[in-house]
Amino acid sequence: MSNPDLLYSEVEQDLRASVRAVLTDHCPPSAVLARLESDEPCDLGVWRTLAAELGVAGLHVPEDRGGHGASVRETAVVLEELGRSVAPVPFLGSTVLATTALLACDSDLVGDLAAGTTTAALAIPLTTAPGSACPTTVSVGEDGLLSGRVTSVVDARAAEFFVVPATGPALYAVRADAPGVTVAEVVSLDMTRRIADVSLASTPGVLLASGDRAEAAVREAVRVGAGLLASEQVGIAEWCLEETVRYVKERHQFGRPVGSFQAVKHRLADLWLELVCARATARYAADALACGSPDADVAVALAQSECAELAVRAAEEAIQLHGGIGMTWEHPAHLALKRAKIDQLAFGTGGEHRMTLGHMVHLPMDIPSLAQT
Amino acid sequence: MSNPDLLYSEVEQDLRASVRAVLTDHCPPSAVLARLESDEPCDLGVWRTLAAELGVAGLHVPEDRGGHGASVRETAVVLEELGRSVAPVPFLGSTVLATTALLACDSDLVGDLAAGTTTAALAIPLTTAPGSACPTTVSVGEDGLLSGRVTSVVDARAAEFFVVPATGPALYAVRADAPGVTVAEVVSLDMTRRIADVSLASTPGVLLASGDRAEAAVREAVRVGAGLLASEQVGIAEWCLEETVRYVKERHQFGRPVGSFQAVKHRLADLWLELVCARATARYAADALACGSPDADVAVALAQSECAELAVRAAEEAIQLHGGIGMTWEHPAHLALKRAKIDQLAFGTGGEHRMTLGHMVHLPMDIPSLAQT
Amino acid sequence: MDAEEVRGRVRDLLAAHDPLDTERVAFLRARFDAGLAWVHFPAGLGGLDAPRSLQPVVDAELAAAGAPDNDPRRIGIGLGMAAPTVLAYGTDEQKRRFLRPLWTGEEVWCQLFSEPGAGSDLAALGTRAVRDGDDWVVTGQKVWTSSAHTARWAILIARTDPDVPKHKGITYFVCDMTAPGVEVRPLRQITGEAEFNEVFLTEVRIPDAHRLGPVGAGWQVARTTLMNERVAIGGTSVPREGGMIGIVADTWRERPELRTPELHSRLVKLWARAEALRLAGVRLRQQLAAGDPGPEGSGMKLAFARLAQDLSGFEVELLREEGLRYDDWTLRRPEKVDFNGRGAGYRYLRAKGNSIEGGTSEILRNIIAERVLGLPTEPRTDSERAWKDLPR
Amino acid sequence: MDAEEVRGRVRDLLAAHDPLDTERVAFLRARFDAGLAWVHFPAGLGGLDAPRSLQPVVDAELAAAGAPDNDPRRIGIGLGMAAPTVLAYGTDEQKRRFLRPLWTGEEVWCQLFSEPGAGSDLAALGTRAVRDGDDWVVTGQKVWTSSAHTARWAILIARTDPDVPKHKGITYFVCDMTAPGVEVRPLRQITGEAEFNEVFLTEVRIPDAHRLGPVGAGWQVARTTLMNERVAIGGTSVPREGGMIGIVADTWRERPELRTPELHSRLVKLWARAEALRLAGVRLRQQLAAGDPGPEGSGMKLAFARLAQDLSGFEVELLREEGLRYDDWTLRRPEKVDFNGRGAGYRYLRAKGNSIEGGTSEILRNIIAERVLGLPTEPRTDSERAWKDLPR
Repeated sequence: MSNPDLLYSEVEQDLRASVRAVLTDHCPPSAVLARLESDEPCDLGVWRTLAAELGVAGLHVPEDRGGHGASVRETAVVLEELGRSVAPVPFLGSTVLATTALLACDSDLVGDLAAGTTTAALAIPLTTAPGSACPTTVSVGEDGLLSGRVTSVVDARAAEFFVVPATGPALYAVRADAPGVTVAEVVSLDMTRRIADVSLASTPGVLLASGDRAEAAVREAVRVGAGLLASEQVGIAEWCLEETVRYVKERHQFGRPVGSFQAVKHRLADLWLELVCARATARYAADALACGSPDADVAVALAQSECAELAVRAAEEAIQLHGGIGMTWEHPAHLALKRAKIDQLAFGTGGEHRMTLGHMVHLPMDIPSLAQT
Repeated sequence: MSNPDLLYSEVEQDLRASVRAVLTDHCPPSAVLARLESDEPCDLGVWRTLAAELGVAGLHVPEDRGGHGASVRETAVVLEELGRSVAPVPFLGSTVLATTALLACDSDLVGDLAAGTTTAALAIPLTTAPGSACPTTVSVGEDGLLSGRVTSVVDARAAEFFVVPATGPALYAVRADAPGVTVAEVVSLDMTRRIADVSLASTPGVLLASGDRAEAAVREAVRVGAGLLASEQVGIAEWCLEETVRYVKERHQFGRPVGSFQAVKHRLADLWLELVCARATARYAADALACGSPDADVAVALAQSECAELAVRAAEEAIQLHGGIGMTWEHPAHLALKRAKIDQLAFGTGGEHRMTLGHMVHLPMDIPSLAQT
Repeated sequence: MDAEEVRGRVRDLLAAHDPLDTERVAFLRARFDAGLAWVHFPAGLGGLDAPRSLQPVVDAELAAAGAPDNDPRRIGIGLGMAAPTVLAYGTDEQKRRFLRPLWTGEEVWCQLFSEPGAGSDLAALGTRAVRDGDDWVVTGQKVWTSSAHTARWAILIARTDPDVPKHKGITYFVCDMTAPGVEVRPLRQITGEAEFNEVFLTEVRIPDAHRLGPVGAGWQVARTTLMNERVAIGGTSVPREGGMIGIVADTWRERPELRTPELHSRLVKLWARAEALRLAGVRLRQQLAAGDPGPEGSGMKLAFARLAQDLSGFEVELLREEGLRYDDWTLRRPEKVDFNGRGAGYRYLRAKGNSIEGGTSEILRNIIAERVLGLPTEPRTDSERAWKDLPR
Repeated sequence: MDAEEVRGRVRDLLAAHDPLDTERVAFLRARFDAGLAWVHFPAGLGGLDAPRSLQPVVDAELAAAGAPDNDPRRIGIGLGMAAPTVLAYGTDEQKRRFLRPLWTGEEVWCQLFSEPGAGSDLAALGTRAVRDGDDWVVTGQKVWTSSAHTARWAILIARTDPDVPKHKGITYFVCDMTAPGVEVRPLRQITGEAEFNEVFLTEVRIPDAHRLGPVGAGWQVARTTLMNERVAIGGTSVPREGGMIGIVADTWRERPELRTPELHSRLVKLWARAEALRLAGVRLRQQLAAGDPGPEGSGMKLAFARLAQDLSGFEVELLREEGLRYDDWTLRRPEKVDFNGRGAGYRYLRAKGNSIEGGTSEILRNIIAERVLGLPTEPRTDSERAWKDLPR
C-alpha cells in the first residue's frame, strides 16, 4: 500500500503492443460479429497465436512451473486489450480462473495451461463474488465419483478439463470428455464470452486439493478474477471513449462535427476523467495482487467498485453518441455494451463490492436505528 | 388516489399573484439580505401584510374556527411563493406546524393564529420526520409545571406561544413570556429561517390534548409540514431556474450569451424536466392532504423524495452557472442554496422519506442474505 | 354537432351494418363513410367536421357494440403522421384516394425521412428527386423505416434543389412502395430483432400528382408530420406500477434472495422517479383537458427514455446470474415493440433506442432549452449556405 | 551542478548564517543571494541554473537545520505566478528589483486579472491603460483578488488597444498597490468570509518601466502566468482518508445514531471515489517523476471540485439536526482557506467555489475535450472582431 507502482512498465507496453497487433490483424470487429451466432464460441486460431506464440497464457505462472515468471500485472494488461477487442478467447476462464486455482494447489496441470496447449475452466458461476462461500453444488459419492451441476461457467465450451469445487470441500480436475459430463450452453447476453451449465453424473475426477486448501484456491481464483477484470473493464471503457471520440469528430450534423457541440464535449470529458480515476484503481488492484499486498482485498473491491460501472457507462454513452448507427447489429458498439454489462455482474456487482469495501475500511453498516423497527 | 387534481385552480392562481405582489414589493432580495445578520429574524411588517391583510395564516382553517375554509392546497401555493422569495416570515412554524397541531386538538387558540394577530411555534426539532416517535424531551412535574429543552425549533423567536409536546404524552400551550422560558437562538445555516433551542424550567402551560390525541396532533403537524414543504422546495427550484435562465441569457462570454452554450442549455433543460416531475408530486401531496386521501402518507414521502434533492440541485446549479457572482454575499443565490439545504433536512431527508416510502409501497428492505452475516 | 347527434350516427351505422354480421373491412369502410373514422375530419373524408373531443364517444359506443377496430398500433404511421399531413397539404384527389384505405388498414404506410447522413439534422437529407416530365426520379437511401416491408405507401422527403439552403430545397412526396427501384432490407438491431428497415431508392419514378405541397416546401410539410408524431407520444395513462417499474418491483417482492441494501435504495429511488413521471403525465393530461397544454409535454419522452434505461439496467443487475442470459437472439421482424413480454436483457438493450428514435434526447434538450426556456440558439453556420456546400 | 555540490552550498550558507542566530528576513535574503531560493533560476536571481529536481534537496537540508522558510502559502501568487512571469518576460532591471523581496516575502504580490465582465472569457477584459508620456494611466475594475489588501505589487493585464481583436490589444504590467487611485474593497462570499477583494483602479499611473513584455503581447505573457497556476494545482500527496473524506468517515464511525442504509451506500461510494481520485493523483505524480506527465493533470482540479462538493453536501445531510447550524457568519478576512478547521456548513458552502475559482469546471471540460481528446472547437464569433465591437 505504501508504494504501489501504478504505471505501465516498458515490458508491459511491449506486451500490449504485441497483443494489440495480433487482435487488430486477426480479430477485427467483423470477425467477432461473424462468430456471434456460430456454434464455435471461441476463436481458437487467435487463441493459439496469443497463448502459444505470445505466451499470454503463462504470464503469471512461475518459470519452473512452465510459465513466464511475470505477474498478474502483465495478465492485467492482456485483459485491457481483450476488453478493447472483446475477442472470443478463453483467457478469463482458463488463464485467469483455472490457472490461478491450479497454482494455488500446486497442480502439475498448470504447465499445459501456461503453454497454451490445453485450456480449462473453473466450474463456478461467473457471478461468484470474492469472499462468498465456495460453491458446492457438486458432491462426491461413496464411490468417489462426482455428481452435480454448476451453472453459468465461463469459457466452459472451450475447456478440455474443468477445475471443480465439490463438497468436502475439495477441488477436482475433471476431463471434459469424461463419462457423465454434459456442457449445456445457454443463450448468453454476451455472445463473445459465453457461459454454459456443466453437469456431472458419476463422473471420475482427480483430487487436486481438499479442505482449507481447496477453499483457498477457489477464493484466490475469484479474487484475482475480480481484481483483473477491472483491467478488462478499463479496456472496454477506453475503446468506447476512443471510438466515440473518433466518430463524433467525423460525423457532421448541422454543418459541423457532432464532436464540436459543447454538451457532447463535456460528456466525453467527464467520461475521460472517470476513466483516469478507474485506471488508477485497476492498476492498483493488479499491483497489489502481484505483490501479495495486505491491502489487496481492499484494492480489488475498490477497483470493481469504480471500473464495473464505468465500463457500462462508457458503453452506454458510446451507443447514445453514435446515434442510430450504434443501435445496429453491424456496428461493434453493442459488443462492448454486452461485455460491459456481463462484466458488471461477474464476480459480484459494484454494489456488492462496495458492501465488502465498507466492511474492510471500517465503515460499518450496522444501523442502530433499524434494530428497533 | 384515483382522481387527484394536480392543477392550480383559478383561486390558487389569484392567491399566488397577491402573495407574489406583496413579496416583490416589500421583501426584495436586498431586504432579505439586509436582515440576515440583524437581531430581528422575522420581517413582522411583511408578515402582518400577508397574514392579516391577505389572510394567508388562516387558509386551511375552517371558517367557524376563524379561518378562510380553504385547504392546505392553498397553503401550499403560499409556500411556493415563500420558497421563491425566502421571505423571513414565521409561516412554517406558526401557520403550518402550530396551526395544524392546534386544529387537530380542537383548540380555540387557532383563531388568533388564523387571524394573523398571534404567532406560535411547535416545539419540536425541525428535523423530526413523519412517523417518528413524538419528541418528549419536556416532562411534566408533579406540580404540573413543564421542564425540559427542545432543540432546533423553527420560527421560535417570533412565537408568542409554543405548542409543546411533553411526556404523557401530552400537548401543552406555553406562553413565550411565561416564567422559566428561554429561547436561545443558534447560528442557523439559513439565516432567513432561523431555529432556536427552547428551554422550560418549571414553566406553567395549558393542556391542549393528551394521550393518543396529543400524539396524533403532532404527527399530523409533521406530516402536513413535510408534505407542504415540497411546495416550498418547488418554489425554490423554480426561482433558481428562472434566475439562472435570465442570467445566462444576459451574461456574455466569448462574444455570445452564456446561455447559448449547449452544455449549459442541456443542464437547464434537465433541471426544468426534473422540476416538472417534482411539481406533480408536490401538487399530489397537497391535494392528498387536503382530501384526506388514504394515499396521503405515500404522497408526502414521494414528494419529499423528489423535491428535497431537486431544490438543492437547482440552487447548486444556480450558483455554478452564475459563476463568481453567485458566490458573493450580495447576490441572492446563496439564500436559495441555504434554504434548500436546510429544507432537505427538515422533516427528514429525501433518503429517510424513501425508506418510509419503500415500506409503504411494499418494497421490503429486509435482506435475507444479511441475516447470516 | 354534439354528443347526442354523434351517438345517433353510431346507432344508424350499427343498424345498417351489424358488426357481428359484417366482414371486418366492410364494416370499417362503412364506418369511414359514415364520418365516424375521425369525427374532426371533414365530411366525406371520414369525418363530420365535429370537435375532436367527440371521438372517444364514438369509440366507446362502437367498442361496446363489439365492432372491430382498425388495429391502430399496426397502422400508427399512417394514422398519426400521414393522415394529418395529407389532410393539411393534399389535393382533393389525394385525400379521396389515400385516406379511406389508410384508415381501414387496407393500405399500410411508412415514413421515408431519416437517412444515414441525416438523423438529428434531418433537413440535411441527400436523397435526390429530379423532375422528368410528369414524374420525379428519386434516388437515395433511407433508414429506420418501420413497416417498410408491409407498407403500400410511404411519405417521403427528398432534395429537389441542392443549390439553396438545406431547408429550402426539399419536396414532400407520397411514394408507392411497390414501384420498381424500391428495395427494402431489414435492419437488425442490437436486440437481435429487425424492427426497422433500410430502404434503397434507385431511380424510382413518382408521378408529380403524388407530390404533397409545393415544390421546395417539403420542410414545412414535414414539420406538420413531425409535430403530429410528438403529440402522439406520452398521451396514454397508466396506473401506478403500470410500466417497467412494475416488473422490477414484483421481482423484488418475489425474490428476497436477490436483495441488498444498496439495491433497495436504488429501487425505491427508481420507484419514486417512475411515480413522479407518471404523475407528471397525469398533470399534463389534466392541463390538456383544461385547454392549457403547457410546455411539459416536450419533456415526457426524454424523461421516459432515461427512466426506462435506468430501470432496465437496474433489473439486469438485480437478477445477477440470470442477467448473464438472454432470451433469444433470433432475427425476428416484430410489428410492434413489446417491452414487457421479453426478458430483462431485451428490455435493457431495447431501451437504449428510446433516447435515439423519434428525436434524440440531445435534440429534445435543445428544443426544451430554446422553446420552453427561451435560451438563445447556438451560432449556426449551416442555415444560409447552399446544401451542396455544407461540410459532411 | 549535482546534489553534492548543492549540499555544499547549503553548508556554506548555514556556516555563514546560523539560522538560530540570524533574523528571519536576513537569513532568507542570504539564502536568496546564495542561489538557494529556487535553484533552477539564474545565478544572481536566487538560483544556480541547476536542475529543478535539486530544490527538494535544499529544502530538506535547510529544514533539518531549523532554518526559517518563506511561508510559501502566504505568498503563493508571487511565487507561483508572478515570479515565473517576471523571469520569462522581465527586463534585467525588473528581475533585480522584484524577485528578491518577492521570494523573501517582504513584498506580497497579488493578481489583477479577472473582471466582473471577464471571468471565463478573461481576454475580454475592459480595464483600460492609456499611454501618457512615460506612464500608462489605468482605469477599471478587477475582482476575485486575494491578498490585495496586503499586497505591495500586482500583476495586471489591461487593454491598451480596443480596436484590434480581444487577444491582441492587451498589455501586461506590474502595478504598485500603494499608488494613488488603487482602492481595495473586501468581497464577501457566501461563507460570510471575505477571502477576496474587488480592486478599483482610477487613473492609476504605472511607469512604462513596469510593463512586462511588449505592448499588445499581454495575452501571451498572461498565458505563462496561468500555465504556472495550473501546474501548482493537484501536486500534493495525501494519505488514504487524508482529505475531507476522513472527516466524514470519522463522523460515521463515531456516531452510529446518524447511520441509515441509504447513507451507507452513498458514503462507501464517496469513499471509493475519494480513494480512486487519490490513486489517480499518485499515478499522475509517478508519471511526472518518470518524465512522462500525460494529460491526466488537466482533470484533477475538476474531479477534486466535484468530490468536495458531493462530500460536503453529504456531510450536512448525515449530520441532520446539526446540519441546520453554522459555526460563524462573522465577516473575516482569512489569508488561507482552511476546509478542515471549520464546520460542515462552511465546507459545504466553500466547496461551491472549487468549481469556479481558477477556471470553472465548464472551462476545464472544454480544455479536456479539445486538448486531451482532440475534439473540435465550437464555431467562434469573437476571435476576429475588434474588442470594442463585441457583444457583451
